[in-house]
Amino acid sequence: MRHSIAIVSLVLFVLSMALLLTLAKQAYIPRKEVRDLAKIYLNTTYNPWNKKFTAMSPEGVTAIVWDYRGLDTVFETAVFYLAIIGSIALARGIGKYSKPTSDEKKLGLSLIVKTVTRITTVSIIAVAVSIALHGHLTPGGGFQGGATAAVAPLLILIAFSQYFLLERGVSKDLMLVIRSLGLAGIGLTAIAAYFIGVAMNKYAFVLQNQAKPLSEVSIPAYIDGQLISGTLWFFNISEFFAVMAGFTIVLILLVIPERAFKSSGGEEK
Amino acid sequence: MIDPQIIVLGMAALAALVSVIATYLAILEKNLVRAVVFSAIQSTLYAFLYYVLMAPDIVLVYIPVAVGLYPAVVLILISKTEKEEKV
Amino acid sequence: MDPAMINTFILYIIPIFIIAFILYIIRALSGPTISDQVLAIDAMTYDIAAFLVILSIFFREPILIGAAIVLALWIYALDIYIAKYLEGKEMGE
Amino acid sequence: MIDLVDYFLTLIVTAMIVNLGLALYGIFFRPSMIKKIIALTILGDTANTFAIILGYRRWPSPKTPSRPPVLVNYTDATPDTLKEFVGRAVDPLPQALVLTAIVIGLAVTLFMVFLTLQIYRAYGTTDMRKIKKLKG
Amino acid sequence: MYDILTYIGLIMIGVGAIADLLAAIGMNKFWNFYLRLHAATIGTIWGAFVPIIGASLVAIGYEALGPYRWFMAGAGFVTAFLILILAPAGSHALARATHRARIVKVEPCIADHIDESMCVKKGGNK
Repeated sequence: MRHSIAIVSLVLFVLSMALLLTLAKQAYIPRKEVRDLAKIYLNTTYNPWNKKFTAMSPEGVTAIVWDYRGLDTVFETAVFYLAIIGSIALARGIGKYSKPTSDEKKLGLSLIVKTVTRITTVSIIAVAVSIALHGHLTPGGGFQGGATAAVAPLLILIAFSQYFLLERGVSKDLMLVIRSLGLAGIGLTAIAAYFIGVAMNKYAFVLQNQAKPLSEVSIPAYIDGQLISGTLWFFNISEFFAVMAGFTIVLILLVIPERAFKSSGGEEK
Repeated sequence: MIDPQIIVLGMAALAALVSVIATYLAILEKNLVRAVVFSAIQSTLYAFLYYVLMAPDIVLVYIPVAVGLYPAVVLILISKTEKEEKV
Repeated sequence: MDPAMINTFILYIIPIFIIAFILYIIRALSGPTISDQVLAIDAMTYDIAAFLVILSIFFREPILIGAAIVLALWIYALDIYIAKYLEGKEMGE
Repeated sequence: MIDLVDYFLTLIVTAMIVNLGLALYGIFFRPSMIKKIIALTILGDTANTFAIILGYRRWPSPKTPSRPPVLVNYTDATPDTLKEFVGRAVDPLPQALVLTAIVIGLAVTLFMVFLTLQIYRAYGTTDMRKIKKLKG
Repeated sequence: MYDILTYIGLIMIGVGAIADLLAAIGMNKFWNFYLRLHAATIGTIWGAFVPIIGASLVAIGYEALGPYRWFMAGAGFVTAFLILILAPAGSHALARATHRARIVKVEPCIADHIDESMCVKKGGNK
């Protein structure tokens, strides 16, 4: 192999450097204790005995993402939205293109792969939805479910063809509508507690989940005996649709064949 | 009896060490498709590392992104443009 | 059965999996063609998925098992991409 | 005699630092834009791994591993289970920050892929040295 | 009752680990892509499917996990089923694409009905 000497020296460098740092006690070593801030988060994430500060979600990460640090996540969603908008803007100027007139069976991969992909796509969507809906109880949430679900259209695009998706109505415009609905859902959930507070003539905050010391408004944590953790469940569903639709738009735009660009007057190479 | 923590963290250290090799080959490889494959190896090892470091949320979001979407997107880009890097 | 005995058994199983993992990774890094590499990654990842299920028993954390499902699903996607690329058609058709 | 647990944790950190250096080399000194994108993804993942290591905690005792920040048996939770959970769970804050960072990193990478594609359509190359010499 | 399930599960995990080791040795010992496909089959079905089923059986008998052990066993069976259908389809797609793109020649070959020029007969012109 060409690189073998470099690889061996690299590995030896890492091993000896780690040994040196360990002997000198210079590297960062995690301790047996976590920081005090983390203790506060862990103590209050699901704590029915401390109603004033809890987020009522057994999942610490989702509680931080959508409750303690909710405003950060809303702005991060905005960054994500702008990056997708930038991609769509860059992909403009593509002319009309038609399906190749050759046989339908020539498109995509072999029959075995197509059949397995049909089964797999269903299970991918099922896994993604379960990840998103249980995001406040088990590991998962809107981002995880959305990123998982975005692989299903990509598999279809590659194993079948993009015409398979387009003929079944999954187009860029439909995905834009779903995406806007998801973003609107995030916005509505964020100001829900505030509107309830206005209606009940009480103080309430934007992005509030459970009751806080200064405001007694709280979104119900249990519906029909099932724990939904207030706003977290709605945030997860909305984020699931926004992320999934956003990635699907970009992937549909990305696999447009090159002759579409050439037919719209692009430079010939 | 050997301490189980040593074995578990030893696996993580092994994964990190192999990921260095995979990264090196991904950066230095001239054939871009092979670079993507090396990058996929590195992603799988990182996912294992996150699992051992007790971050199941990160594993769930990292595997679809780094194994499912990155290679596909970069491979589509390569198939539309150039497949060799000329140094 | 005693949980400590199960954990001891798993501790003896782990080195076998690690040796197999190292052998797979040698092939995955050095395979002469891209197909060899992807095949080795394939086998290696299913190996890791099985390993994750066993580790979640070892840690006694049932929720960690979700990672194994996701890992088993997505490595199939990598196969499909590489196969599509090697067939030499436009990726979307 | 060195502590093996210390050594392995330091080894992970050192390997990540070397990965960071390799990715930076790829970003700055490799000519192809596609290679730069691959290196950028590796850089982002490595930076996220640092955050995860920052939130890790060692096992409280050899029999009880540290656990993810998810309370499992929430239906019959008592103050004792909560105390045990706080004593064993890792730090959830870095994980929450990394979670959004990964998804946004993917969106930004998609944007850069589109950018590279348009550059290739307009100029017929993805080599940075040739693109630098082009005018108009 | 649960003890028997645990013993069966542990035996399956052990068998899976040894099969995995054999498959990994084969992956390095065979000299050709089409031969390595055999090793990959052993590694995915015996080396991944069997230990996951075994781990699920162990989880059913694991009283310390509480009600979550049913969740764990169900997720394990789903994973095993997915591997059972996905691994062969993936290696099929890879092998078909490799053969069509003419990357690797079929080396110990008796007859190749898809493409005769890919066949390298023993003692033939090299």
